[in-house]
Amino acid sequence: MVAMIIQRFIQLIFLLFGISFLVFSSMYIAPGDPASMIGGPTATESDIEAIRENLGLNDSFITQYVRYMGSVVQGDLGYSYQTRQPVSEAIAIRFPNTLKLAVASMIIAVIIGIIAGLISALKHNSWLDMTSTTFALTGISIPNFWLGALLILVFAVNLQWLPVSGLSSPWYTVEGMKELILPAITLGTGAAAMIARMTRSSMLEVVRADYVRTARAKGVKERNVIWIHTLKNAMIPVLTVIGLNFGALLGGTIITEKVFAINGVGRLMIDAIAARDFPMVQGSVLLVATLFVLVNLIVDIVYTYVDPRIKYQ
Amino acid sequence: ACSSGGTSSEPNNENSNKGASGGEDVLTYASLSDAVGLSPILTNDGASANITDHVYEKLFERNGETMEIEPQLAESYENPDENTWTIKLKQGIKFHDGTPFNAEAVKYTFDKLRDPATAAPRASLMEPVDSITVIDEYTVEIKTKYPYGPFLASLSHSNAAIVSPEADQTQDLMNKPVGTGPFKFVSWVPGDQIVLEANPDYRDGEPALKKVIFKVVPEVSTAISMLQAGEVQFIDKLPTEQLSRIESMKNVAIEKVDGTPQYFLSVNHSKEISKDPEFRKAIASAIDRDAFISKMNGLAVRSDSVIGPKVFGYKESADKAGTPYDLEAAKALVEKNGYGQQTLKLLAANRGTFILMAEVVQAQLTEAGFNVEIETMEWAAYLDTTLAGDYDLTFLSWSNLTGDGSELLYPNFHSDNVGSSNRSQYNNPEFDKLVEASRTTTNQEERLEILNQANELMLEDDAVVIMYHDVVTAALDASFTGLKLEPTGKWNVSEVTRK
Amino acid sequence: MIVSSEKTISNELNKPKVLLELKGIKKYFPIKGGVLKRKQGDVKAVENVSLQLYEGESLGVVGESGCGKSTLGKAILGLEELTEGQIYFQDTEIQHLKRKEKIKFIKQMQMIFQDPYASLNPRQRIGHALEEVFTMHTNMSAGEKRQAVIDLLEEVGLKEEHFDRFPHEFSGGQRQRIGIARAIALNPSFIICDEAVSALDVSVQAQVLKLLKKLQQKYQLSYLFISHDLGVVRYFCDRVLVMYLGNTVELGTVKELFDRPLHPYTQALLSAIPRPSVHTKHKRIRLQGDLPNPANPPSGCPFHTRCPIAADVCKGEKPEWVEYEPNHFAACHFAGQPIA
Amino acid sequence: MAEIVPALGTEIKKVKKKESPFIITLKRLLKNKLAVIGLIIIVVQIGMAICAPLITSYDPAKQNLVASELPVFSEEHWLGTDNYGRDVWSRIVYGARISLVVGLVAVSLGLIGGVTLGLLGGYYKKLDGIIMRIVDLLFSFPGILLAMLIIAILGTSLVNVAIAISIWSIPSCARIVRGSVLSIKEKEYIMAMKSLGASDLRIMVKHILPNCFAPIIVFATMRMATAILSTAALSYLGLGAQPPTPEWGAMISQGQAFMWSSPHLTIVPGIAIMLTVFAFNVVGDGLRDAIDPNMDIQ
Amino acid sequence: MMGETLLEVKNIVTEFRTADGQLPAVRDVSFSLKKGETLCIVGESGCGKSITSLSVIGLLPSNGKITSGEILYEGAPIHNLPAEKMRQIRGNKISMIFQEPMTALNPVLTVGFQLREPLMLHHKLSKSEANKQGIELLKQVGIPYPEKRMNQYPHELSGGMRQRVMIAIALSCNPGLLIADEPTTALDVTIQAQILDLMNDLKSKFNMGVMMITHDMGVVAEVADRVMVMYAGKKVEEGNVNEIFDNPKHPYTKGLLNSVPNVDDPDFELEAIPGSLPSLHEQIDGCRFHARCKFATDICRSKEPPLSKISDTHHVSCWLEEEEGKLG
Ligand SMILES: Nc1ncnc2c1ncn2[C@@H]1O[C@H](COP(=O)(O)OP(=O)(O)OP(=O)(O)O)[C@@H](O)[C@H]1O
Ligand SMILES: Nc1ncnc2c1ncn2[C@@H]1O[C@H](COP(=O)(O)OP(=O)(O)OP(=O)(O)O)[C@@H](O)[C@H]1O
Ligand SMILES: [Mg+2]
Ligand SMILES: [Mg+2]
Ligand code: NI
Repeated sequence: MVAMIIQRFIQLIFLLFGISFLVFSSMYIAPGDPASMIGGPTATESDIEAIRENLGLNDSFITQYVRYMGSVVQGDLGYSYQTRQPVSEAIAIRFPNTLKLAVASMIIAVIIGIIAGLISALKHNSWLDMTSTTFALTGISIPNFWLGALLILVFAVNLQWLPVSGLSSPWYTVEGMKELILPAITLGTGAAAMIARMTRSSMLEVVRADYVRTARAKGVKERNVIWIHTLKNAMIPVLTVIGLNFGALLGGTIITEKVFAINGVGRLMIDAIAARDFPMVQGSVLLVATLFVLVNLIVDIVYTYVDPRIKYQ
Repeated sequence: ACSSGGTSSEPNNENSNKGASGGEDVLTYASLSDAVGLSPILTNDGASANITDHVYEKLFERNGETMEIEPQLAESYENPDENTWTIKLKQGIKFHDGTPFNAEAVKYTFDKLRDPATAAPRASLMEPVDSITVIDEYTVEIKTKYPYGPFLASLSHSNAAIVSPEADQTQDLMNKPVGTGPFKFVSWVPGDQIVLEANPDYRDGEPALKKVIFKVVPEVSTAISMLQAGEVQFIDKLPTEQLSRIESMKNVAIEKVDGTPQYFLSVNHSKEISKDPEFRKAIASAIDRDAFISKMNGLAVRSDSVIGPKVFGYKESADKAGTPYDLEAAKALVEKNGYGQQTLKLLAANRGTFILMAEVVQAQLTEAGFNVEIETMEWAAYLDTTLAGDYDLTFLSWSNLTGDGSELLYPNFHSDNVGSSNRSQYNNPEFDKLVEASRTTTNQEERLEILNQANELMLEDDAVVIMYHDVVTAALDASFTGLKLEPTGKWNVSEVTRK
Repeated sequence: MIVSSEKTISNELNKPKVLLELKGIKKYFPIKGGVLKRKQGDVKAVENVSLQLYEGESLGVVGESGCGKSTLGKAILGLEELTEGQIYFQDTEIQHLKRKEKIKFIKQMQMIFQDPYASLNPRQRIGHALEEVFTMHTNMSAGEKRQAVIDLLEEVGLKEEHFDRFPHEFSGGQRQRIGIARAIALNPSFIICDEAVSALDVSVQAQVLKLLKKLQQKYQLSYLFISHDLGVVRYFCDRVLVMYLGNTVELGTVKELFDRPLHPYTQALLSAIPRPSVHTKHKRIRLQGDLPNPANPPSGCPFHTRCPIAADVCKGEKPEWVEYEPNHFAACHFAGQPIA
Repeated sequence: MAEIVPALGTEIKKVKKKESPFIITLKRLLKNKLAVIGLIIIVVQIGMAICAPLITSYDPAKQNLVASELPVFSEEHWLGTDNYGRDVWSRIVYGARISLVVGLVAVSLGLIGGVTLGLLGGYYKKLDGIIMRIVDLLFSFPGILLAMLIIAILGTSLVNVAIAISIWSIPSCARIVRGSVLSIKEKEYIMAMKSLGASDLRIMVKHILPNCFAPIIVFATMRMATAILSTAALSYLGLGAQPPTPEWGAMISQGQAFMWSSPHLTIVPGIAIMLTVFAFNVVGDGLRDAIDPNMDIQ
Repeated sequence: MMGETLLEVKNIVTEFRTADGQLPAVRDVSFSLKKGETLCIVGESGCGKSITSLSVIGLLPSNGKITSGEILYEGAPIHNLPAEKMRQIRGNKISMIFQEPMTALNPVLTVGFQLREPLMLHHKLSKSEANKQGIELLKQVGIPYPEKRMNQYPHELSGGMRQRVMIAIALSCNPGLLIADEPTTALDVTIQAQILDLMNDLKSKFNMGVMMITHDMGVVAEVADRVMVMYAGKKVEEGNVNEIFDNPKHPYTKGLLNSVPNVDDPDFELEAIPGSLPSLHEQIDGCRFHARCKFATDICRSKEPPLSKISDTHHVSCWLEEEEGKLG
C-alpha cells in the first residue's frame, strides 16, 4: 500500500510536468498578450514593452518554461502577472472555498445518487424505478448555469430562504451551511445522477451474482442480503465513478463559482485565462490536477477496504 | 487620459455592504470583477480605480456636473510659461499613515509613475513631463517637454493619485494602500471583497458611511438578485436587458446620468476596401442607429458626434453631422460596387453590449446587401486581434475618463498610435495635425474649436459610425442617498448617507 | 485408432517419422510488482519439456489445472514467446523464422480450443469466419472461397444453410465442429486440441471425438490432445504425457502408462478418476493438500509435497527424465514403486 | 457422421427463427419504455433538423426589432420572439441542426481518438503505459478548462468547440475501449485468429473492434448528451457558437439576461436541450441494458 | 441406515416467463428422497437439473415459478410457503452447494463471516460461539489452520478449499437435506476425489439426504444410491444405482453410458447419441427424445410415453419399455 502511494506520487510528478508543459505551451500559443492585458487598451507601445521586459516575456519559450519550472521545483509557483501577488497565496485564499463546494456537492451527490440508485435497483421496473431514473436523467440534462440561476430566483430571491451568494461564514455554522446548499445542489446534481445510474446498474448486476444466491440459500434475511452481501460489492464500480466524476465536478466549479459569486479556484482560473495571467493559470491547473489525482488515490485506497481482492504491494 | 475603454475593459463596480453585517452605515457594492491591485501607480482597471478613488486623491479633479477641472489636493496652479506648471498644494493634509502630504510626495509619486523600471501601465500620463522640482514644502514645479493642453486632465486621472512615499517604501501599496482620501483601507480578501472604513481625520469631515464593502460578484444577474435580496445595496453599469427587472424592485432607486463612454463601429482603415469612401458611406448609411438605440431601453444617447456631448470638444452641431441612415442609398452603393461579393469579418468582444451591437448591425448590413460574419472573441484575444488589425469591421469603445476630446482623439485615431491604441488603424495626416494642435494648445477656447474641426473631419470621412453615447447608471438601495455618479461612470460614496 | 500403440513399439527399428520435436522448452511468466513494476519472480508455467511427436499420432497431455498444458500448446504455435528451448517442425527450427517464412508452418499447425463459443467471433457469420482463413492465406476468388467453405462445412457434418448464421445460433457441438472446420481448412498436418471436448456434454463429446478420429484417418493428422479427462485420453490417444507444475513427469504409450504407471502422481491421478461403473470399486489413492503455487515451486521433485512416498532425496534433488522402458519415460527417484 | 445429419435438421428449424444480434438488441430496446420515448425524441429532432425549412417559414436570423420579446403563443410566433425579434421556434428548429451536428462531430472525433488510443493501449502492452499516462493527463485536466484553452488557441467557432469537446471525451472513451480490448484480447477467438496467422491489424480491426461496439455505442449516445450540454456551458462562458447562429446553448445563455422579463427565451431552448440530452441518455441506458445478455427479460 | 422419506417432489412444473412466452424448464417431474440417501440427477446441460433443485429450495430466478405440483419436506408442503417461512428453512433444514466455488462465495466478506452467518441466524448463537463452531466445521471439512482461515477472504484460498468452505457453510446447521449442484465439476480429479470422499463421510455422519446434480457418470457411480435421469425437462428414468448402470432401460440412459470412454477398457468403442438437446420452446410431439432415438417408432413421435415400472425402485418413461411391459 505504501509502495502504491509512493508510486502514485511519482506518477503525479510526471503528470504535473506534462500538464504544466501543456498549459505553458498552450498559453504561449494562444492569442492575447499578458502585457497588453495589464496595460489595458490605453497603454502605449512603450508602456507595453516595459511591462513585457519586466515580466520576462521577451525571452524564448524554452527560457521562460525552464525558468518557471525551475522555480516550481523549488516550491515557488511564481507571482501573478496581474496582481503581482504570489500565486500560492492567491490560491491558498480560494482553495478552501472550492474544496468546501466540491466536498459538499460530492456529499449531496453521493447521498442522493446512491439512495436513488438503490431504490431504482431494488424496485426494478416499478414506477419508483421509472421516477428515480427520470429524475436522475433530468438531473444530468439540465445545464449547470441554468439550474443555478433558477435556484437563485426561486429560493434566494422569491422565497428568501437561502442567501444568493457567498461562502463568507465558516461551513460549520448554520449560516455557512445555508450558503453552501444552493451551489452544492447546482454542482452536485449531475454527479448525483451519474452515481444513481451507476448504482442502479451495478446493483442489478450484483443481485444476480452467485454469492447472493448463496446468501439466500443460507437463509439470510432479505434486508441483510441487500445491505451486507450486495451493497459492498455493488459499490466497487460506483467508487470509480465517484472518483472520475470528481474531475468533472472540479471543472463544474468554474461555472458554479461564477453563478454564485464564490471566490474559488475555478473562477481564479477563468479570470487568469482571460487575463493571460500565465503563472496563475499554471498554478491553479496544477492544483486542480493534483486534487484530482489525490481524490482518485483516496478512491483506490478505499477500494482496498471495500474489496479485499485488491492489494497493492 | 482615460483609463481603459470603460465599458469595454473591466466592469467597474464595487462598493456595498454586506447583508450579513447589515450594519447601519455600511454600504456593500457588487463589483463584477476584483481589483487588480490597490496602488494607483501599478493598476489601470476600473475595479481598482473604484477603490483607489476613495482611498487616494489627485491634485485635480473634474467636477461631475460642470465637467470643469477643479483643484483637489492642489490649492492652485499657474503657467509661468507654456511648458511650466507651478502647483501650490493644500496644507495640513496627512496620509492615512500619519505622514504629511507635501511636494515631496507629489514628486515621489510622479517620478515613480514615469520611471520605466516601475513599468506602470499608465506611465503615458507623465509622458510629456520633462522634470519635476520641489520648490518648497507645498509647491511643486512641473516642466513639460512641449506645450501640453490636456495636462490638467491627466493630473485628474485616477492613476495620477498621490501616494504616501513612506508607505510605498515600507509596504506594498498593491495590498495596503495609503492615501489621503475619505476612506481608509481595512482588508482585502482577493477575489472576494475589499473593506474600507471612514477616515475620521478627513479634511472635509468624516464620511457618513462607516464602512464600504466592495464585493466581487462576477455574474451580473446574481448581483441583481443580491440587490433584490438586500445582500448588496449598490450596483452600477446596469445591463439594459435587466433594466426593467431592476426598475420593478421596490427597494431600489436607479440613478442615470448621460455619460462620456461611447461605442462605435469602425472599419479597418488599413484594409484596401476601407480606403474607398463609398464603402464607408455605404456602411454608415446601412446602419439604423435609431432602431438600435430603441433596444437600449433608454440607456443610450443618440448622437453622431465622435466627441460625445459630455466630452470637452463637443458642439451640438456635430450631433447630426454624420451620414444618416438610408437603406436605399446603402443598397445602391453596395449594388454598384459589388461589396456583397466579399465576406466581411465583424469582430466583437464577447462582453457588454458588443454582442448586441454586432447582432443588430450584422442584420442591418445584411439587409443592405453586405455579407457580414460575426466573430466574437474573449477580451484578451480581441485586444490582440484589433491591435494587429486582423478584422474588417469592429466595435470599439472609449470611456473618456478625463472627459477631454484630445484624450479621445489622440490615442484612438492619431496615426502615431496605429499598432497600439489606434485600433481602427485610422491614418489621416490632416486629422493628425488637428489633434496635435489640440494637444499643444493651452487656450481652452481655441482647443474647443480645433477639436470640433477634427470631429467634423472624421464624420465627413465616415471614419467611424457612432453607435451610442452611454448613459451611466447605478442602482442604490432606496434607504441610501447621496451617491455622486459622474458622467465618466465613476462614482463616489463619500457623501452617501442612510435615510 | 490409426496408429496402434503396439505397432509403434514393435516397429521400433523403422520408427515413425518425427513431425515435431521440442527441446528443453521453458516458459516463464514474469511477476511484476513494487513501486517501479520491477520483475519480482517467475511463474514457471512450462519447465524444461522435451519430446517428439510422430506423424499421424495423437499425443495426450494430462495434468492438474494450471500445470502448464495450455501454455505448452500455445508455445508450440508461437502464441507465447519461449523463455528457452527450441521447436523443430519438420526438422526446421521455426521459432526464429521471419513472419513470411513462418506462415508456411503456421498453415501446417492449427489449434482447436476448449470453449467452442468463445473461440468464435460472436459478430462474424461463420461462413465469413471460415472464408477469412482462405482470404489470409490464399488468393482464391470469392466463389472459390465460398465453395471451399461449403465443402468444409460438409466435412464436419454441417450444411450450406449454416453459412450465414452467427455462432450463437448453434449448439455447443455444432460450434466445436465449426472450430474443427476452421482448423482443418488449410490442410494442416498437426492440430493441437486444447481441451477441445471438455466443455461438451458427454453425448456431444462422443460425436466430436469420433469426428476428430475420422479426420485423423482421412488426412493423416497428428494431434497434441490436451485434456484432463483420462478416460477420453485413453480412448483417443496413442501416447500420453503427464505434467505436474510445469514439469513433465511421465510419458508413455497409453497402454503402458495406464497399466503400469511409473510416477506416483500418475498413479494417483489414475486412481482418482471416478469410474462410470458400479462394480469395479477401485482402491483409491487420496493425495493430500493442494497444488503448490507455481510462482514458488517446491525444491527438488515438484511433487514431493503431496507424494505419499516422498523421501528426503525428493526434497533435495530434482529427478532425471529417464527412459525406464522403451518409449516410457518418467521423472521420479522411485519410479515404478506402487504408492498404495 | 452421416447418422447425425437428420437429427440436426430439427435444430435448423429452430434456429431459423433467431435473428442477428442487432435485431435482438433492437427488440429488447423497444421493450424499454423510456428508451422508446428517447428514440422518438431523437427521430423527431433529426426530422426537425433535416426538414427545418419545411417546418418553419421564418429565417432564424431575420430580426424585427419592433416585434422583439414577444411572449409564447403570440399570433405570428407561437414560441414568441427573442430580443431581436427573431422567431424562437425557427431558431429552435434550425438550432437542432447545429446542436446535433456539433454533438455528432464532437463525439465522432472523440471516438476516433479514444478508440485508437484504447485499441493500441489495450492490445500492445508496451504502449499501454504511455497511452494510459496520456489518458490520465487528459483526465486530470478539467474539461471546461481544456476546452477554454483550445478555443483560446484556435479561436471561437463551432468547429473548434466541437474539437474542444471531442478531446474531452477521448480519455473516458480510451479507458472504456481499453477495458474491453483487454478482456476481448484474452478471448479464445482472438487466440484462434492468431493461431491462424492473422496479422495484428486484422485482429484489431476485424475482430476486436466490432466486439467493443456495444460499450462504444453506449458511450457515444451518452457522450452525445454531454457534448450538447458542454456546448451550452461554453456558450455561457462566451465561447460557443458565433451569433446569430441559432445554437441552443447560446440561446440559453443569451436569454439568461431576460430570465425575468421573457423567461421563454431560456426555458424554450433549455427544454430543447434537456429533451435531447434526456433522449440520448435514456437510449444509451436502454442500449446498455439491451446489450447486456444477463438482464432479466421482461 | 436409510429411513423415512425426507423429500417428496410430486409432478412439479417450473416455468419461465420470457420474451417468447411461458417456457417450461421442468415438466412434470416427481421423485422422492429418504434420509441418508443420495439421489443423483444426471442429464445433459440444460435439461433442467439445476432448475429442479432450485425449485426445491425455492431460489428460482425471478422470472421462474413453480406452476403446478407440490414439494413436501418431511411430509409438509414447502413449495407454497411465504418467503419468510421458506427463508427459515433454507440453510437450516435444506442447504445447497453450488457449482462454482470461485463465485459462490462473497469476495468481500471473510470466510469467518460467511460461515458464522447461518449459525447466528438459525441457531441464534452469539458471535463467539459461532466462531468456535465455525472453526470446528472447517476442521471437519479438512481445512488446515482453521483459525487463520476464518479471517481470510475467499480469494486467498484455493479452489478446493473454497469448495470445502462452501460445504462447511452448507453443513453448519446440520441440514436434513443437502443439495449439491455439480459441486466438483470445476475441480481437478485429485481434488474432486477428496471432496467426494468428504461429502460421503459427512453424509453418513449426519444421516442427511443428499441430492447431487452432475453430468459425470463416474461421479454418479461413485456416490449415488439412486439415480434420476432427466432429458429436456422430463424425468426419463429413475432407479437404484445398480439398476441404472447394469440395466439401463431408456435409450437415452444407454446412450449416456455409452458416450463415456472407459478408462479401464482400452478397446471400449464410443457410441454417440446423435443430435443435441432440443431448446425449451421447441414444440415436440410424443416422446421428447424421439428425434435422437434410434429406436423411435410412430407412437414415440405422436404420444408421450407414460412412466412404466421395471421394479419397485426402477421406473422408465419409454414406449419400448411400455410395450415390453405389456407383453411381459
Ligand atoms: N499470460 C500469463 N501470465 C502469467 N501467468 C500465466 C499466463 N498464462 C498462464 N499463466 C500461468 O501459467 C501456469 C500454467 O497455465 P496454463 O494455462 O498453461 O495451465 P493449464 O494446464 O492449461 O490449466 P487448465 O487445465 O486450467 O487449462 C498457471 O499457473 C497460470 O497461472
Ligand atoms: N432465468 C431463466 N429464464 C429462462 N430460461 C431459463 C432461466 N434459467 C434457466 N433457464 C433454462 O432452463 C433450462 C434448464 O436449465 P438448468 O439450469 O436447470 O439446466 P442444467 O441441467 O442445470 O444444465 P447445466 O448442466 O448446464 O447446469 C435451460 O434450457 C435454461 O436455458
Ligand atoms: Mg488450459
Ligand atoms: Mg446447472
Ligand atoms: Ni484615460
